[in-house]
Amino acid sequence: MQPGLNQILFISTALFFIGVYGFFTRRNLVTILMSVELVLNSVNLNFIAFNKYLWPNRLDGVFFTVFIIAIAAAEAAVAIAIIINLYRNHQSIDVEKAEEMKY
Amino acid sequence: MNLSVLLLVPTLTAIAILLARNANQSRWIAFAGSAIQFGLAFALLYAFSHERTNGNYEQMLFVQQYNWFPAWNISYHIGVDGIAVAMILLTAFIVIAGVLVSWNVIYRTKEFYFLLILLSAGAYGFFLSLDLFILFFFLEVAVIPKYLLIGIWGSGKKEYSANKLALMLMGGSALVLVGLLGMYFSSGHEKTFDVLRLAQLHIPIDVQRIFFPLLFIGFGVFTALFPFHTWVPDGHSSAPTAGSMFLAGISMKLGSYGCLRVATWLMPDAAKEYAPIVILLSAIAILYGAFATMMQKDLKYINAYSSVSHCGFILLGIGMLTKTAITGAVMQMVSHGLMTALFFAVIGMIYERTHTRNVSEMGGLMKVMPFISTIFFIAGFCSLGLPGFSGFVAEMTIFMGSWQNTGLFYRVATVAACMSIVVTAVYILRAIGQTVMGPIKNQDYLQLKDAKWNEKLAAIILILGIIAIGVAPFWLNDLVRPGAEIIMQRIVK
Amino acid sequence: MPNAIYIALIPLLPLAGFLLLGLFGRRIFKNNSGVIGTLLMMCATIISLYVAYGYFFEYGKVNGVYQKLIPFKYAWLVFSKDLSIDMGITLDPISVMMLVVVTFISLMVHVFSLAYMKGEERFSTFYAFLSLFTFSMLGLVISSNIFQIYIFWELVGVSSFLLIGYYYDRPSAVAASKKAFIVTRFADLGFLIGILVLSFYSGTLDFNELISRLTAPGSDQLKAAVTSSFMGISAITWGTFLIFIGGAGKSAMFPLHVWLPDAMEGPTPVSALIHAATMVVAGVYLVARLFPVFAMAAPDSLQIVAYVGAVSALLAAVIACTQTDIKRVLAYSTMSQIGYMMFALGVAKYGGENGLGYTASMFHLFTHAMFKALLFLCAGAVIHFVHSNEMADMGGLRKKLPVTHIAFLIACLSIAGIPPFSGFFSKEEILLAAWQQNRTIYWIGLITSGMTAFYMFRLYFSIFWNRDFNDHHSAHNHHGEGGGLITIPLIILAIGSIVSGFIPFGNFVSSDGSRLATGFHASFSIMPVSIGVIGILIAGWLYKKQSDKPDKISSSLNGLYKTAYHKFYIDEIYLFITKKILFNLVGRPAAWFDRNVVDGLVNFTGNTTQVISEKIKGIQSGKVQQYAIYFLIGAIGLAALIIYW
Amino acid sequence: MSLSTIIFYLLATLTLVSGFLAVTTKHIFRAAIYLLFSLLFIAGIYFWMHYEFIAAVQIVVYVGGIVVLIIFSIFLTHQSGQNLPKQKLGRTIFSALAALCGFILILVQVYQHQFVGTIERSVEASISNIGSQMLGVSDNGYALPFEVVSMLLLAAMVGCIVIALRTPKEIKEGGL
Amino acid sequence: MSEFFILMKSELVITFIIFLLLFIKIGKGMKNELLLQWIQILLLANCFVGFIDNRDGVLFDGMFHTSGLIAFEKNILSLGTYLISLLCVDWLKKTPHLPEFFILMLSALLGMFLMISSGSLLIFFLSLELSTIPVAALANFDLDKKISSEAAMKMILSSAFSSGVLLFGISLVYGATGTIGFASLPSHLDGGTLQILAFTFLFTAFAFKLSVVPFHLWTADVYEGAPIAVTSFLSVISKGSIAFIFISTLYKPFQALHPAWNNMLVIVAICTMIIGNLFAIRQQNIKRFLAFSSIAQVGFILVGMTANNISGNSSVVYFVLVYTFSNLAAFGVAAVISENAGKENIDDYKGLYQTNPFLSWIMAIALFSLAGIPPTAGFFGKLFLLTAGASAGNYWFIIIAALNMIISLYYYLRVIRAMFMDKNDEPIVRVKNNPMVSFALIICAVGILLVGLLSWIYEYIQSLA
Repeated sequence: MQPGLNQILFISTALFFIGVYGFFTRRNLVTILMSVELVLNSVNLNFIAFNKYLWPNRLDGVFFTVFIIAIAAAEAAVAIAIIINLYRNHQSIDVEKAEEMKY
Repeated sequence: MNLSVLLLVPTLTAIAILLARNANQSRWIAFAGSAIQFGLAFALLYAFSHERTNGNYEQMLFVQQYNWFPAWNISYHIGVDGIAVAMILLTAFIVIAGVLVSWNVIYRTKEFYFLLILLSAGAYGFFLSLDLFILFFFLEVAVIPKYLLIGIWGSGKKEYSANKLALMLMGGSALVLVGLLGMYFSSGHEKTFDVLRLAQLHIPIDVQRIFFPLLFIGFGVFTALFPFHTWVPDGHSSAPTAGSMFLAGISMKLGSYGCLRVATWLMPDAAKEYAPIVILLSAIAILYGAFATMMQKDLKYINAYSSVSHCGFILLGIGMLTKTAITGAVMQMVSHGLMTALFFAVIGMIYERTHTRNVSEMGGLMKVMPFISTIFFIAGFCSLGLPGFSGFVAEMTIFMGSWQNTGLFYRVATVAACMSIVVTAVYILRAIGQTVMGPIKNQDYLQLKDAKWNEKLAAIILILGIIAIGVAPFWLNDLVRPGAEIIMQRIVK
Repeated sequence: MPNAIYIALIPLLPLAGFLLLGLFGRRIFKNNSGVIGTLLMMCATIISLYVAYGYFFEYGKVNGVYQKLIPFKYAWLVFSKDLSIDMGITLDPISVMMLVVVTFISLMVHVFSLAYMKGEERFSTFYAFLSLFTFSMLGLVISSNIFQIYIFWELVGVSSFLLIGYYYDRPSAVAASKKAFIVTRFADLGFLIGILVLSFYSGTLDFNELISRLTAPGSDQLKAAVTSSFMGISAITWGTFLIFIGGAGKSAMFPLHVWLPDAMEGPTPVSALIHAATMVVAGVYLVARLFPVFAMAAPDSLQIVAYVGAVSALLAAVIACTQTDIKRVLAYSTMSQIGYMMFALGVAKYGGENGLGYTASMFHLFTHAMFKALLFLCAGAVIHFVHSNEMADMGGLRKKLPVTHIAFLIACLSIAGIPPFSGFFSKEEILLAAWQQNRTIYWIGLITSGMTAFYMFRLYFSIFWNRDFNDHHSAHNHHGEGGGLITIPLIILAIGSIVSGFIPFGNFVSSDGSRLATGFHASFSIMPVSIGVIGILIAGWLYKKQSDKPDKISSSLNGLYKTAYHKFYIDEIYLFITKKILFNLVGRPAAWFDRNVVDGLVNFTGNTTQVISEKIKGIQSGKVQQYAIYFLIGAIGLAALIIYW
Repeated sequence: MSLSTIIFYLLATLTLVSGFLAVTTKHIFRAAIYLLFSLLFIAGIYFWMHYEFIAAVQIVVYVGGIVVLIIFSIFLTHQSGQNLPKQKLGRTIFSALAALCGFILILVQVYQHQFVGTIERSVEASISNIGSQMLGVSDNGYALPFEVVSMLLLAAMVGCIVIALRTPKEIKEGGL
Repeated sequence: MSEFFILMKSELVITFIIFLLLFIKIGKGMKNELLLQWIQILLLANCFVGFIDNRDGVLFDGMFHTSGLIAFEKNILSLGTYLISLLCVDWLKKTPHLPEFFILMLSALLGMFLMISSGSLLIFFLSLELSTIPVAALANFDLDKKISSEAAMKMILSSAFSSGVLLFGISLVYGATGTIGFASLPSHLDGGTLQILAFTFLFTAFAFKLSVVPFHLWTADVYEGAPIAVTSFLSVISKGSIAFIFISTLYKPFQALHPAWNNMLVIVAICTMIIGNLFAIRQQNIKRFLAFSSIAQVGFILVGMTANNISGNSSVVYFVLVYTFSNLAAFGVAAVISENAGKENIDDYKGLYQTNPFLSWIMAIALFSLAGIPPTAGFFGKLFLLTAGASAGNYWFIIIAALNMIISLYYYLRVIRAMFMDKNDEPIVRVKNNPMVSFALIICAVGILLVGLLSWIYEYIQSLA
């Protein structure tokens, strides 16, 4: 089977939900962050694929990907800063333990 | 006459009370404000009759209209017909009496009077408005002051009662709101909240069928329509004296006025269709309220339940859809307002002295407080529909009007309503007999003092109102009947 | 035509008295209140006598028929073009007669009370109430509109309530006043619905119009009223019957009579005025006022009137024989006599000779007012002297109270139907009317007449003979008979009781207004008079001297006596119905239902909201991953819902 | 089946497998490494699609930046040697189900959809093209997003500094 | 070029202030109080700038566009930010990172401005992130408080997840239409199921930021944990901006999907009102309470959005204006009390009226406005939303909304009751009035009372929309 849009979309969707699954099940905050990266990468893949196979007349997808990567970096930086601070306050980065506020 | 003055005076009074420096000042400001308003109400009555006798037969007089929210076709549109004049008079009577009986409130006096006057401003606005939006606006203005009056100055399980009252009334107004919106959007392509305009339109019957019940039940909650009346006993019994007076005397009338002016007038076809249900519910309310009253021991509960019964008469009159019955309903609004205010006032006076409202603990108060006891008698007699007092006139008008409807169902309902005059006599006489008559049960009561000047004045004002209607009902009749006629014109058509 | 202002003054003077005394009596007039009230009453009496003279002898009669004059009418409350409550004045023979009776008796009572009520704490209040009552009663009798009569009817009821409850600190008085009001109110319910029915079919509330429309043969209104029926009975019969219920309530007819004996808790002058002479005959008056309708359109109702009257007459007489409280005996005798009036109306027909019962009834009303007021005032004098209502505390008072004694005797002879006292004439006419129309009722009337004579003389002998008066019962009764204010009314009334019988009543009052010749039928009178005499003799035999004969007889009639003594347990039946059924089976469930079901529903709604709120709090678990899961489920669910729905 | 196809499927498989391992492995360092690989394989897919610039950015930013940051944070926060705490089974199953449902829904929708592409001439994603568009303000210019991102990075930097680098006094009070 | 400055004036002013603060921070620094005063003056200036020469225009190839309405919306946000800087003055004075605080907050505000003005999905996404990530950092500004960092963590992770979903949606939109510009989207949308799916994912991002059930779960925790200044910023400014862009996105680019999003709005609006209310009933912490109440408020905004006409748009903008005043007043009082007495529980408010009548009245007015009681502006706001919603003909939907007002009244009254009715032996001590706070509270109160009664404000919005 000639690889094309459908195959890439399958990969990206699968990767998206792998990331989502990781986000749901991981208890370590850093690993949750990793899952988020997977999710964002799947989206990047989507954009590139669409750009290549459907809309090569403009570079919208490519630019979107570039900016997403930048945002991912910024988000990761802030998230890690927050995680580190949380670790200082809680002495743990288990997400299940950060549930002081509820109901 | 410029009707906006009637809105302006209470508003300014309220603001002035807020600016008052001490409790005594706020008392006098409130009194002055309500006295001015009292005078204005009579001026309105005079001006209105003057116009009418000079041959001005417009539906509404002294109309003022300014665009407010042109985008929604909302305008500040006020005007009065005879019914509204009657209701404004009623409000003026009760407000001044309420201010007077509250003279002894010492806890947060300023706030108390502020809320009282604010509530009255809402009521005046409601009766004046000819635009459904501002009508709804004023209806809601009047809700929260009640809540605070009960919650802060009330007695007994006041917080529960206040909550219940506010929530149930809010629920009622929520239904009213939907009904109003329904009318608004079915008023053709121009979309109007204007009552007079809507009264000329023909809203499709399917639409009426949906929105009439919403409006009627919504307003019905305010006026203690069975089975949405449960806020009445709790609310009335927990409220401070003036609060109860306002609640029963004015607030419940907002609902019945709405039922008449908005629901029935603007949706006549549905009113006709739903009339049997309205009649059934109100007949139940009349008898059921009366029987439930018989078993009460707390004076305020007695009057509250009797209010359920009496307001049933109002709704019965509206439901019967004859000119006379509707006239009677309006008369009953006025009459019940005055009477029940007087009743609550006197209950308040008694409670203030004896510190109990339980009838079985009292007895023989006539001996120590002849004035208060006499008021109690008068209020009771008015309640049980004695000629010479307003209740009789109103009830008889309703009966006469109701009897015009042939058909077994209507007849049975009317007879059932008539039967309540006996039950009413039973519980009123029971209450009177146990409290003011009989031997004195508690020797401490021998020290009690009779009414003070403010209480006397309040009672006399209300009694004068009651007797003015009871002895000379023709002026009220002449005032109200043309209004009822206008409403009936649409129903007959 | 008479001057309306004069006539209007008759009720308005007492009203002025009420307002004056009610508002300022306690402060300003104090002990002068009585005098003021009496003077006003005297003016009213004079005017009414003047009016009566004018009506009967000057302008009332046109072509030999007494006209119904309406000198004044004001639309008080307009329902529609035809239907309106008017305040008006009607002058016709019966209203004029009633004006005279009411003002006259009221005046007597006013005078009597000056002495009797002296020193009471609420002296001015008493006169205020008395004036109020007189006003209401006068308003009632001159009513030109059926609703007007209802209005005054109610006012009469309330003044009766106020006066019975005059001694408000006595629980028994409070209970009695309540009972009187509620029972009559219950009857008024019938009256009210009756008014609604009649006004609906006749299309008017005006008496004249109403009567003419409902009696004119072939009128549309009459046709409608006769043809439309409910439960197989025509509307007109229903209407008149319901109105009669109202009348029966006020007039204490069986079974609505229970309030009357208890009403004796009021001061004795009040009993004389209200519960003997005036208010209780309002029912009779009402039926008489609507008599053409009863007679011509609803003969069935008239039958009921007749039988209710007869039964009440007999029943009350039986009970009266057993009572020991003198005022109660008088109360039952009142009920019995009103029963006479009622059945007299019931057996009458409209017009001519057949209308004899009507005339007789009115005649008896007139004479009864005189002698019954006299009886009560005498009883008042006795009670004033003895400070007790019980026969057992009395006896041998003829020496102590000579005037009272004679007056009482005259009244007793009168009520017993002994010629030539007034009661004889009126009662003869009644029995004659009954004899002509309905034999059953005639026999009942006859028996009752004998019993009347018996129990009245039982009373008379027990009070004034029987045994010597024992002063020790009450040490402080040294005030004798009480002076002129007490005796003068007695004397005047005694004279009235004698002479009123000689008035040729048929000349003035008849069912159709024209003259009715009422002859003296000596042969017919033998039977009633002799029965009366027999009754008197038995009473004298039993009670003139103290003996154990009465006890023996009563114990031999054990069951019957006991039942009669307990007033046939009618009070108990009422108590059962009100306490057990109305309170326990209707009121209590209604109150319970309200607190638990209706209110419960509201609270349930509130609580359910709270409970749900508590139940779903787990959604907000504080775990960020769960939030994300809900997020995803929400997103997917929403998309699936929109796409696949 | 050409080499290109084989390479694609290989890259795809490796991406998914290492991605899956990255979210399931018990050891946190391994997770980071698997993530690294997954990102690298994605860069490979970009290469395969001839988007060399994006592939380069992917490698530079992700591999050189984010993954390093993550490993750095692991060092800062992780008590080394411990396995990751296990998630409750119920949560795992539930999450898997939810993810699966979403996966199926999207896949079904995507495959049902008839994608219609453009027929216009394609623009090459060369560095010069990208560069000129990136700073252009007129047609097809991306200057504004560029500025926005730079503001974002500035703000993120400020935020990180405040949060992560406490003053000595704060650290003393706060621990670490 | 001058048009560029005029059209982007608000953004430029904000950027200018950010850089100014950055220089101050890098340089010597200033004392907090003085700096705060300068910042307040600058923010006030920013508010005024917003009124100068508002015109319609498009920049950057359609990526940025502005109009009178958008300028007005930005003014609302500027005003809100200014009020926050006044209301939270007690807390701000104490924070050791004042310049950074404002750098982050203004960055977020800049993001919001750009978001409202955005003309393409790319710029929308970027500005959305710009308005989120700094706020997440801000949420952590009570550095030593556990709950503060917990709140920040929840926020950043949730928003990361949400942006993942959003991006996936955008990518599908891009794939299905080939465009990310708002102007060209309508011509490419045909209501296919993939488009609906993609749009749903887009929708969730709005819903997430707007705290719509079931995407709202982060809200309460973050509101509770974050410093009050941040909470009020989140609940008022952030929500307002999202509401603005949400409605304009729905009404313009995605108009073709109207049947789909209308149903979505109805579903989530009902859920939002009910769940928000049910949770608000049982809250003890005032911030958490306001969080849930604001969730319920959002439900009403959604009701107004279903109108799909001009009055829908204007009533939403109007409501946000009203809501800004009301909620800021409530948060302002909460901030004062939290800062001075350290108490945040509703039970602590018992007997507040005895000691602090001014604060109690302000709170009462604010809550009445939130509950929609006349004559406060909240009444008009809610009524117009419902009226707009009713214009679509969904009366049962309006009934549900109206009945929800009862529940909301119940819990607002709870606070009123605590302040005015309940007895308390140890009420919160008398708080000394900071003139700046009082000034801001009075502005809010005046706003609450007058915005409704002065109808020209609504008319003005309507004329812009």
